[in-house]
Amino acid sequence: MNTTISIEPLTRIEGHARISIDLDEAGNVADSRLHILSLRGFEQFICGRPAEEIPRIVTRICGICPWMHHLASVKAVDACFGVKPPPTGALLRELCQVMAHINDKILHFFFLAAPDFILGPDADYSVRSIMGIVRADPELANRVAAMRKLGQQLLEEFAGRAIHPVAGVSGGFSKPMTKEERQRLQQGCRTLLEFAVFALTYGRDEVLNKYQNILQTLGRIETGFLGTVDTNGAMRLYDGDLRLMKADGSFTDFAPEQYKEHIKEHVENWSYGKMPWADSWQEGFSMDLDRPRGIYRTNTLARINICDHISTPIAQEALEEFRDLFGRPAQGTLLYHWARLIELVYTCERSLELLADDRITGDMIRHNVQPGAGRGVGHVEAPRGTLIHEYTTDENGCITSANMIVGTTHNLAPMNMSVRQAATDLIKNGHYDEGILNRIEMAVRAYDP
Amino acid sequence: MRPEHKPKIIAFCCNWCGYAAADLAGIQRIQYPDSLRIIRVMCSGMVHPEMVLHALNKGADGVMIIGCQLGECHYIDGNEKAMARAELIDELLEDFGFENDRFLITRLSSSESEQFARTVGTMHKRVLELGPNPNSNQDNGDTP
Amino acid sequence: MATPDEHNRRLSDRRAIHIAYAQAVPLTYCIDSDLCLHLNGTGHCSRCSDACPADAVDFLMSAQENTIRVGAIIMAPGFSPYNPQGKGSWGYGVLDNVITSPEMERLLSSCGPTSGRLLRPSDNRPVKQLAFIQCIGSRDPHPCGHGYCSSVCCMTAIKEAMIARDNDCELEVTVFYSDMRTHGKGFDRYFQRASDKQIRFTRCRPHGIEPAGKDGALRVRTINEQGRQLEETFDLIVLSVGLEIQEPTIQLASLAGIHLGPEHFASTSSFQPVLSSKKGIYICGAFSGPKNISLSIEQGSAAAAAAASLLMSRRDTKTRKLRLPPAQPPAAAVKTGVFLCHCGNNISETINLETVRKQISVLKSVSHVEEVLFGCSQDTRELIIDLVRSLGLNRIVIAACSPKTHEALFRRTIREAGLNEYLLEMANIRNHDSWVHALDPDAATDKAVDLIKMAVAAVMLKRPVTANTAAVKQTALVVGGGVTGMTAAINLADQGFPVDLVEKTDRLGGNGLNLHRTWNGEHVPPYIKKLQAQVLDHPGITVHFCATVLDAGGHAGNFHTTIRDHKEHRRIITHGAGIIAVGGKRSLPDEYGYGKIPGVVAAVEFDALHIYNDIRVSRGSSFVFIQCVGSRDETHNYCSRVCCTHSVQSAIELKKEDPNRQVYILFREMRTYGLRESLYNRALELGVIFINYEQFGKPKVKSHDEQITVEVWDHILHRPLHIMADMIILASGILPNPDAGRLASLFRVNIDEDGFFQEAHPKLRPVDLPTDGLFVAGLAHAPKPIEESISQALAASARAATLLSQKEICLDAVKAVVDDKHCDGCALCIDVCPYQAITPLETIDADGEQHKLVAVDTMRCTGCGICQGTCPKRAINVVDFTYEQLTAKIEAALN
Amino acid sequence: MNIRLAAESLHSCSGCEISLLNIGEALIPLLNRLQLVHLPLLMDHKYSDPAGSETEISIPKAEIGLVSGGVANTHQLQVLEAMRKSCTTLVALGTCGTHGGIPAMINEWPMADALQTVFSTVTTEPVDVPNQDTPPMLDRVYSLDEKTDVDIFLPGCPPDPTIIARVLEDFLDGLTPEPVTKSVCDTCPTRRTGKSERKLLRFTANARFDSNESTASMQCLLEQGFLCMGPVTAGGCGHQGEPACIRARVPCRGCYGPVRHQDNQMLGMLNGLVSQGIDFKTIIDRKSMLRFSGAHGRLRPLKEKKRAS
Repeated sequence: MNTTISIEPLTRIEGHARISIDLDEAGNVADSRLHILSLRGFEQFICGRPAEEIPRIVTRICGICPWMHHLASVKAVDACFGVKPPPTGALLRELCQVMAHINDKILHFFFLAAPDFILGPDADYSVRSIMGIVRADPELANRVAAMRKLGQQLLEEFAGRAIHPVAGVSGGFSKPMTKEERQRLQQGCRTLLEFAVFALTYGRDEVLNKYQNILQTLGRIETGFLGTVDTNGAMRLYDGDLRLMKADGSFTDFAPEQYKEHIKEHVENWSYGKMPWADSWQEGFSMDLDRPRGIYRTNTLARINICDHISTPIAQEALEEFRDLFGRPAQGTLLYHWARLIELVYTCERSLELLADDRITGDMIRHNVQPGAGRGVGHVEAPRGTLIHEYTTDENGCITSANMIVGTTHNLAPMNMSVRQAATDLIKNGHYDEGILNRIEMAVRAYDP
Repeated sequence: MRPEHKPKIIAFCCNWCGYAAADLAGIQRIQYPDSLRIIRVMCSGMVHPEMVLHALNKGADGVMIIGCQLGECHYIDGNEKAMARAELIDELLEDFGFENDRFLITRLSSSESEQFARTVGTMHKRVLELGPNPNSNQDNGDTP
Repeated sequence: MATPDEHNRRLSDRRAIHIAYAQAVPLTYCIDSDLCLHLNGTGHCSRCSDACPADAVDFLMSAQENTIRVGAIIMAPGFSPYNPQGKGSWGYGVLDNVITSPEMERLLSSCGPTSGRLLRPSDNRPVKQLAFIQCIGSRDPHPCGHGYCSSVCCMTAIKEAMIARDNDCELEVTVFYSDMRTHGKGFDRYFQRASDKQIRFTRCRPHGIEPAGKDGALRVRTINEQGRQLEETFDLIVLSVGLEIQEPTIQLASLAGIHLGPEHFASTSSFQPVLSSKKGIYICGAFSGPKNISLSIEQGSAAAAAAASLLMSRRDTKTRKLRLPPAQPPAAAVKTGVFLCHCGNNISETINLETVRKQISVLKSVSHVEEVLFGCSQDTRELIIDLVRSLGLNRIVIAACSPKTHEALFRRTIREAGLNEYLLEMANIRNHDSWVHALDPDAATDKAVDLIKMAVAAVMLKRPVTANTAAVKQTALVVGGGVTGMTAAINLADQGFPVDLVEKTDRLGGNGLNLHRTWNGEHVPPYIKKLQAQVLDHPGITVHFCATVLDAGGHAGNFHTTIRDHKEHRRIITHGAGIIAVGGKRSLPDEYGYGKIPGVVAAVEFDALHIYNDIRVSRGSSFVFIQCVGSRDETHNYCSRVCCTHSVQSAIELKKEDPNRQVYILFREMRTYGLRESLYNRALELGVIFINYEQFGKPKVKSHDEQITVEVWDHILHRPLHIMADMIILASGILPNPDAGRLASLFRVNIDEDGFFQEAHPKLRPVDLPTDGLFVAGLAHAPKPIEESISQALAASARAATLLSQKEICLDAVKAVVDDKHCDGCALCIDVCPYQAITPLETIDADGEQHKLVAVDTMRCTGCGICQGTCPKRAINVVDFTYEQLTAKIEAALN
Repeated sequence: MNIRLAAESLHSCSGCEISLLNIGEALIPLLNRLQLVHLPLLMDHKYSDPAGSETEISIPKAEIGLVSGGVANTHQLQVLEAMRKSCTTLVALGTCGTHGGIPAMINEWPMADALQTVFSTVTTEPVDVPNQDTPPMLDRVYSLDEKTDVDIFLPGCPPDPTIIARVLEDFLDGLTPEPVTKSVCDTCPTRRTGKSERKLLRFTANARFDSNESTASMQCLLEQGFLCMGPVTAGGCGHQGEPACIRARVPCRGCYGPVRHQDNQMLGMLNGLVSQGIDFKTIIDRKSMLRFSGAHGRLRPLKEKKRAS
């Protein structure tokens, strides 16, 4: 082994990571690693604190998807205290969650991922960014910026904050929705849906179709998938059962509370990121590209793959088209982007569906809760994957222990594999350039870590 | 050999009792340790706990608040507020890395000069036993 | 030369040159001429005058006779503690470990002979068993004692017992007493706290004290309530001695030509409690009967009020006003002048001022350092003025003595130099340094440098402050037209201050209308008639009948109170001061069959029946008084103070009318305090039967066929006693005015736990309310008899007159100031202000943005800084003590 | 000449960067006046040549540098030092940078204990803490000014987009931004009387308010008995209008850090409460008052003796 290629920082992703690729003497890939460089220790420092405060603390695990942590946490606290929110409270929580998905998907597709496609993987790094898009297609850039702002603003106006939210409270929601607020939100969500439909078409026709050559191949690995469905097998983001699907398409459904019976976390001593794997498959853990063991993926592609159908019409139509093209389960890593756009449509439709429910403006938004000893699991589908929080509390209702499996981490092992696959594929005989290294990053970026 | 530890104790003295008792101790020539630096306040209730912490952060080896006997406050219940705050300071000092023995609140009346001197003596001894303030001249988050 | 220290009750010694006691005014040394070798002629010593750098010792000074022409005299000669030496079988003066309560006071004092440790005088061993014996020289008509109750000894004993217990929680304390006379405001609660603290109260009177063995222990024999003989031993026994008037005072009275009553107390009328038998001579304090501190203070003010109304025409004829040059605005650059005072050699002997001078001179903001021999002498003050002017100094530090004694002087000095008086800071290098570190000059010098650096650091940050003045509206409002309100109104109006008197009903008189006689037999109704006429005829008094207070605002010197009168007219009255005299309310019994059994009546009703000679009274042969009805119970945890005397008085009348009548008084503690004790004694002589009951064993009243029976446990006979009664008189207590809470919140003052108005200080400011310019008197303050209400009314008007006699009042500039840049109206400071001087405020800034702030009412603010200690943003600061200045001092001290 | 901007995020959650993006359309003209030279969330500038032997972190020169997040490991410290070297004006963006933020809550535990806890949860395979190619953790989480000189402090979790925009605009216009001097209460519309409940409630039931009325008709949450950190927290959230959490009718938790940089939120708040007559011992988790400002030595591991009790 004579050379190690180090890509740092990994850019246009959330978080802090580095890729290192070892080349052998022939200049071919011998090994590669995706290092997660920081660790913050939430499992430790939420201990001892009153559980009802935790949903306001764990949001800081991720500033891009704070709503997901907020709601998974509030659900876990509800379970610890043995309370279920009233229907209005639950509707309000789900509305905020799906609206947060909308913002996230616009951000990811247009701000982080699109420069690679619109400006090309080989464009100079100084151009290959949202700034480049601003210059290349100012109208699009403006529209995207406006839609993101609209989404954030709608959430903020109703729920106080869009980033690091506070309105989800143990037992329900902190404020009711007035009729005027509902009207404003409906109007906004209609605009967003319009944009989502545009984005789906634009993404499919103008972006992804132009990269047919790599869509199915770059970073492609064969794995299982994890996501959430309702009892009818329809895609769910806020609640439902977990579905763990093997690469061959067979699956088992289980309640989120049973996650520990299915999932374990593997640790490599070169990364602070833990790697969840499917223990219940009883095949062990291996990131071998040819014979991966215990590896499954989450996030958009996973959810598109595991669900039987989507409950909203436009998204369902798009799902059918997707399946016709790529089958079920689809394994192409870049297909995450496509799946993301389908989900964008679903979340807009789902928002309108929730807003149409008259119970959403009800007065009964929160049950008073009695802090006490308990154990609770809370889960939601975050943009980056299935998010699980589990807490135990003492008789004061203070946290005694916590376990969290964060969306991105499910994909850490697959990402390592995709990096390996892409690198092996692209770097030959010691030849590589900036464009090639960016393509390797693209494989990671598809997962939106 | 370590140079001799010459401690400094900041004492916030209420104008009506602690300060007057210190004046009287002077008149009566009662001798007490020279570590004390008195800061006159109108009422022990005027002292913000942040000041106690600030003094310790700046290297004081001990901080005292001297207020009136209960029921004798010139301002109805300022000394009771000071007592409640003192309980807080007592509890928090360790949070911020100080031995809580470095702080003492005491109540006396303007005539209790001997008591005043005795209390100063007690505090002085305490501070000597504790040794120099470990955080003295150290950035303890007190300055940006 | 040493002699026993009188202040320490001779328990320690003092020198010929001494300070009388710690709180002496002036706090200066004096020479005991009996002890001084020079003055008593036994030697030629003059060491003190040789040593005094100020030449303050003048051996030629002698007593002088002066003639002072005055319009009125106030006599306050006080009392002496009863001396039990050689009297009774108490062994005082023989047994070392028997002491009096004033001696105990010194033993407990941290500046007393034992520095506050409770040691037996015989061998200085710590006391383990302590006893108090009450009523020594009081309530004991025995030839050596006094028949009256000294009124204060019960509380004194409890207080001393509490302090002793507080200092040593192992100490066993017993109090032997006959009746626990804790009838003052809040005293019963204090008594309960003492019981809670495991202080043992034993109701019995020991026969005497005898030594138990040779180690100084003392034995006391008692008979307990069950009639059993008991023996107990103690280390120390405190005799709770009473108050008495002694010979010099008697002579003074005869010189003044005023009449003394029984037991040599000055005789007064209940209606004019501070007037002596001679016009123009007023008396106050224990001279007219045993009293505690607060009553004495009240009477002091009352005597002043009475004298002031007499001298009204001469007001302000002897006052002069100080003229000062205008203060210059200070230049932008700080130029500090530091004056180092040698104080003769008081400072310079210990502190090396040369070293200090060098270290201070180099400080950046210091432009001049001057050493002076006596900072406070006239020539030095002129030097300061010169230097301020010639060098353009704009901050002054005086390193000398205490600001408590000299700040005012130096403020005036720099003010005379044309500098704002608040640009001054004193460094107390004498009291806090040279005098207390005399043995270590180096340390003292280092400390002096620190103290001056602290002062320099703080003075730099000072800005000129202008003390506000406020015009005083020289009129008063009196709320309540009872005896108290009328008395106050008349006195103020007599002093020349117009008064608006607000009365809730359509007639004047209040609760006084129900009274017939005072405790010493004076008829009340004619007096009330006289008061009514005086009020209605007085040109200075406007009475508002059927009027209620709706709103109140403003501050001392300028209040505006909205009232609604009987015609439903709203009126706003502006006034400089206010007296709250809304009185109380009699409690209606809800026990003992009251309202159900016809023969059970309340005291007030009985009085009426008695006066009109109702057949039930005139034909009655058995009367039972039940005390403490609606007093001293769970809901009314206080003594109503008047009912014991009242029942005893009624009982005496009944007995006098017909000695064959059976009259019983069922009581818990007999509280015929002070000179009223003579009534109790008279009742005993007349054969009134007193039976003690406890709160847990209340008497039971039953009625059967128009025959009423009272069942009560007899503690002496140990069996229930059944009394057939024709009438049962319930000594019902006094309740607070039900409107007190509402009024208190309108005037932004407080009511106490029992619903009476809370005075500013229970001992020292008994008629002041916490808000300047507002006062309280009479039953609104606490239950009390008529003469005490009148005293309080006069006291309140005296206090009000001190304010009203000024055209404008100068406000100290040391007040809380809100920093608009940092205050955001979070409101944390509002509730902590003891004077309710802070209110929320909304403002709109130049950009039209709304901001929340708080506002400080400078009239209410006393500058205590509790707000400053609360504000998390340092946005409220007391002038001269700002957070910034205090922090600068801390940093300078620690540099 | 364009003004160059570099940005880095260290021990943080990227919320500050999202807030930057939330400036919305107004961001585009702003970005046009700025030249981005390094901003890992949005652009692909790397620290060094991927194959080079150079391990030094190199960041292009910039007039203004935004750094979010505190410093928790050696790698972050290197990045911070590189930013300091390259940027004329260094801005601490967000409360993690100015006061440690939520991640500094870990400072209550020894770092080794915390790592152990993270790698021994129920689903984690029992292993040692990763130590190869992972930058070692420092002993605690530091704010930026504890490790280097910071020119402008811009607290907030995240800082409000309008504040970020204004600071950037001010910078472009050559102005020095004015520091915040008031707390959250300044713009809080709730009704305050100064009279509060003498106890503190946990937020296990909603505040009292009329849902059809604006927050201006709601009584101050602190006065309602809920711990609201508003009085000790720098203002500016909610676009400098109604505070964001109050809009959601929940009490402030102090995310902008103390009003004055060096103030202590826990001490200030507890003192305020104690002065109102509230027994501070009834507060179940007082250290939580420092949940956003645990750097600067404010939060530290409990002494053994204290922890035992």
